[in-house]
Amino acid sequence: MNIKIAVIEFPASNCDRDALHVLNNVVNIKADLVWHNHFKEKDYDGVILPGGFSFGDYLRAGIIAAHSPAMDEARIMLEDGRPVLGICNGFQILTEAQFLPGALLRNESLKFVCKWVNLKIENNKTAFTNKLNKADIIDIPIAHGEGRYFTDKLKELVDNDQIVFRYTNEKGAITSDSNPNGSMDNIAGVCNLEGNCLGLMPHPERASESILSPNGTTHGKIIFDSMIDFIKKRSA
Amino acid sequence: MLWEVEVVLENKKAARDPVGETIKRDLLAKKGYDMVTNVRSGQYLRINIESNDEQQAKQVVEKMCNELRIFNPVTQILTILNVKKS
Amino acid sequence: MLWEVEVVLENKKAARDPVGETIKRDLLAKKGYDMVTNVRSGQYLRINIESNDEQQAKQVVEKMCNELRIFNPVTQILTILNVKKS
Amino acid sequence: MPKVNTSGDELDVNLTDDEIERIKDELNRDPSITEWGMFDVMLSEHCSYKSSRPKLKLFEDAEKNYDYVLAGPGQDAGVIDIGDNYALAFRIESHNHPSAIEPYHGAATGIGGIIRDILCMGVRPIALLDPLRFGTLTDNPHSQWLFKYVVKGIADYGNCTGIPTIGGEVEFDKSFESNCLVNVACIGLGTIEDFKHAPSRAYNPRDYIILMGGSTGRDGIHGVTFASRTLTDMSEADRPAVQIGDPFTKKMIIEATLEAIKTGHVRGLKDLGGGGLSCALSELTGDGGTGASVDMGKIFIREPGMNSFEVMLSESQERMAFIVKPEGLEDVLNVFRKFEMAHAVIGRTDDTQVLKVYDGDNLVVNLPATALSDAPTIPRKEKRPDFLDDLLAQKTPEPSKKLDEIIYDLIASENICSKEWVYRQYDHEVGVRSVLKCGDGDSGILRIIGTNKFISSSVGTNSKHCFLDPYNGSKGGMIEICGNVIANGARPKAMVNCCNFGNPEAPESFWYFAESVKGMADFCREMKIPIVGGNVSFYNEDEVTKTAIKPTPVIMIVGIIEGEENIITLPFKDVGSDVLLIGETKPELGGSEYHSVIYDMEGGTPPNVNEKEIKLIWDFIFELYENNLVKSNHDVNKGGIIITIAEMCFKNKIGVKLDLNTFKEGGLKDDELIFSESVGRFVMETSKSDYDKIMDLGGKYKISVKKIGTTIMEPEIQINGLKTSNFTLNLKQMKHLYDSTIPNLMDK
Ligand SMILES: Nc1ncnc2c1ncn2[C@@H]1O[C@H](COP(=O)(O)OP(=O)(O)O)[C@@H](O)[C@H]1O
Ligand SMILES: [Mg+2]
Repeated sequence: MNIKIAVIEFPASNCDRDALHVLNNVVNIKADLVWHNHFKEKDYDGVILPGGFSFGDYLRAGIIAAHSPAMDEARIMLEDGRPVLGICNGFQILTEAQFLPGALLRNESLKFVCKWVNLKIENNKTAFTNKLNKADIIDIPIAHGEGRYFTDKLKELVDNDQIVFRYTNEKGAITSDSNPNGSMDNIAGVCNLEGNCLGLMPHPERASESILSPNGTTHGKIIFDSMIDFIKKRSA
Repeated sequence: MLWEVEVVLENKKAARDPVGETIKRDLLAKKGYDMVTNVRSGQYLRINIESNDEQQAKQVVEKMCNELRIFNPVTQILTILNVKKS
Repeated sequence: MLWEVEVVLENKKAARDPVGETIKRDLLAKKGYDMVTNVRSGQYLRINIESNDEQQAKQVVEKMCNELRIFNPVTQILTILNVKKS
Repeated sequence: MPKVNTSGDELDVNLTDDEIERIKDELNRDPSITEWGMFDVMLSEHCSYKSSRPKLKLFEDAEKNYDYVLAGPGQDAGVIDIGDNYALAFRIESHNHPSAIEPYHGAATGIGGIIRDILCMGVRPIALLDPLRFGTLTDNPHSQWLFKYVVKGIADYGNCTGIPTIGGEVEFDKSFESNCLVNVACIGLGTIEDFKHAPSRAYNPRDYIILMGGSTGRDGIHGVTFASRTLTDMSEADRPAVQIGDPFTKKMIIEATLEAIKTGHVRGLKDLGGGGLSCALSELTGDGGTGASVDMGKIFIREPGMNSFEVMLSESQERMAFIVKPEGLEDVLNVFRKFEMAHAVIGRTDDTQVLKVYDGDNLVVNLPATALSDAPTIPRKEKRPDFLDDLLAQKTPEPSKKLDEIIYDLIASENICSKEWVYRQYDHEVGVRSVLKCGDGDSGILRIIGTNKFISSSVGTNSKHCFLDPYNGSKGGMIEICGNVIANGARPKAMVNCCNFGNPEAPESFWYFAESVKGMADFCREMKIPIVGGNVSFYNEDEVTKTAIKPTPVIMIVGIIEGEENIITLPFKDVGSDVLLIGETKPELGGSEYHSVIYDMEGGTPPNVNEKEIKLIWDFIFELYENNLVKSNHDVNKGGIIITIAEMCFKNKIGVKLDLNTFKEGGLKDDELIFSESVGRFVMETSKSDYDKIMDLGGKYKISVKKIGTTIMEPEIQINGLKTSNFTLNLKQMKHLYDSTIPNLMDK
């Protein structure tokens, strides 16, 4: 089958080309860069909302992009079960557009932080983690100033198994030292009830080629591979 | 008629306020500002709006803030501080 | 006595305010709120302060914002919106 | 300040009487007030390089002498051909004065400016670097404030525009206390065609001139004081002295510009920086041999009632001027429409060689296009400062503490400690090109996606050495920055520089500048490194004491590495390896961190440079590389060899057993051996089994290659063979000190 993924370019998205590169050249899947006003869901099997500073992150990260017509299209995909992935700014857009619960607040340190962290897989049943094992620890970088996850419905999230990733130390322990931004319960990524929509602050597209990783790992690629696998199984 | 509506968005208590906390901590670190007992921060917007009367100006701003999620109800509260002729 | 001082820091009038401009152009105008003629953004602070009188409360807050470089008079203006008993 | 009068308006101008007379003579009339303003800006030091140009002539003509140089000095950025049809553009610039008053917006708009310069060359900006200088941080809230907000300004702007900051440096020294130095550099990558598509000239008559981006406001016309009836009621507070950066608009300008160039209809491109429209229009037409006619009414302005003077001189941020073929106008406008970027066709080029600006029916500017771009130079006096002899004669006191305590003090000192606090705030990975990231090596390394080619770049200098000896100090800076790319496996390919000095009218300051330029020029000629661009920032001095900053010629080097396997990194890889010191250690403690941190002294004998030796060392290293004989490599600079070695130990927690017996015969004292900052040295990790081969090669090149130790499992540096006592340093403690200094000063 001919799988085709859309990577949406909002004004001042800036990890759009990075995601596109990984899909086209590393995962070897056809992907298009689509200007947010031009996006039509019917042409695509999945959509990625990339990292960046859509509309400068003015007012609040992700809020203005959440009102883009691209999100109406994405909602159709969400509802019919196609995969919707939000990375960093994409995650912020997904919470502001209420595809996902919670909100992303300014880092506790008040500083932007760019570094490699460890994530623990809390839920491997989503469209984006099905090739990972529960409790796996992966290497991946973060780069954000507003990544502090907050929700007033933590219990619900836990009960519904919507927490997908948590920040941990190298050994997999959830500690406050390994929490880079003050996120509630070290949460780094959450999904919707159906598991076809994921938002995460870390950047899998920066962790998909060994040359870019301090430890030579390619853990980020597994997230894209899982997404492709999910699409294949869905249409089978 | 042109009206000026002043709006403040601030974090709910549970979402914390690192900006206010940091200013307060920096203050305490310096001598002489221990009379400050609390600092809260927020985002301020001054909106100029064409409207027939004050009441309507306020209502439109309120509606707009709700509808467009100018404030995020999960984490923030919105206060209209002032409405005056512009 | 405890006072509550509300302060707004914003870019000088003649300076740009990309945040306000973007909210107006890319959000409000596109969603049909074209009766909004202008948006300016700023930082809001609510400071609780122990002081003998209103005047002193105000002065201390001004001094503190300057001294701690919470605002830079080269680019910003500071407005005290309100002083009231807390 | 002289005043000029025109039809009732009066203007204070920063022009000399000679300049005023010359202008009137050439025009054969009194310029209009707007024209005076334009001359004032264009003849300023900042735009005209009137003091510096005679000296900069020492830099050879890189475009002529090196076939891979596509654009040399005088262009918005240097551009080199790096093979496989790729053009690499890079440039460095200062934003010192604005940052000293408003660190956040000053630094942010500095980044904005340097991005525009690169974009002007038609290529995509792919990396930033930021050499910074402040007063010392300890007990100094003002320096801390400047440092905090400069870093935040760079972070917020660079991060939002999606350009990774891949390197930089930070130096703290009292002389920068009120005049911090904020230099910013940018690298751009494109194809040779991309570059050729967009010269910053308007060569053809009848092309359209389009202004795109932010609106034009009253910001940034503070350099000239305007006193006229139209503006007198406006108070100072109404005129912001510093501009507000808007990285969102900048990011959109980048994308819209690159897409517009792809249409093939853009014939010229120029950013609006210092001097605003005046500068852009006169350079486009003056250098392109054309003229233009511009309708001021078409320019989208931010504030009502702006007059032509204000419009022509506004330095509002985030604007670009395009020269577009008549038949391509709609295609280009459609690109701007897609990105919802404000734009206007403001005029057309012609063959009159005259620049005309109309305000309604009034012709407010009517100048020969070259009148503004050809400024005369002013010869400046030079004098070596009298205080230098005393400084150079200073002697190192007897060590007041034990050597190990001194080393711990040094590693925790502001200039040597880790700068992680800075680069954690920068997105240094966006673009998925960053192979060697901030803090992981001597240079930043970017891959060129789709090839097996890598770009290595580093920036910096040593102002303490330059203060004592600007000629050798500037060469030393070249050696250090070249050393950073060489340590990572790249041959230095080209250089740009940013000269930060005091008042050029003061003969001592100008002497520093002249010596420094000479040092860089001589070194580059000798080592065959083309100088492809530069920037000069004068008048960096303390407003109160009128003392100049330490002379600071900041150097930026780019190098190319062919093949991933040829990237060399700094951390020790294995236990049981040889540790070699390449290059000779001399008793050169003048201007060292050791002197400054331990004795609070600035003098002594600074490093001298022997180009012949440096050249042999470089050739030796590349021969080692070709034979795969190097496991790790790190150049020696601030703090001397132990600091270098400690930095190599940290990442993999590998220790070293040093045996410095080979130095016993020489005349070096222990502190000279350990803390000397003699230039051109490297510490390398090599295999025991390759020892003989390497020593033979060293003999062939007749350079000093000494085995000084062995890597060990224990996390410590054991130092044996000193003249005084031996001792052991604990790596964990060193690392803790190295890491905590800046966070303790800034976050506690
Ligand atoms: N201002 C800065 N911005 C980004 N990176 C920086 C900055 N200052 C230092 N670094 C990084 O920290 C590392 C060490 O810097 P430095 O000690 O100046 O290196 P070196 O001694 O090898 O020249 C380098 O990777 C450098 O790029
Ligand atoms: Mg180095």
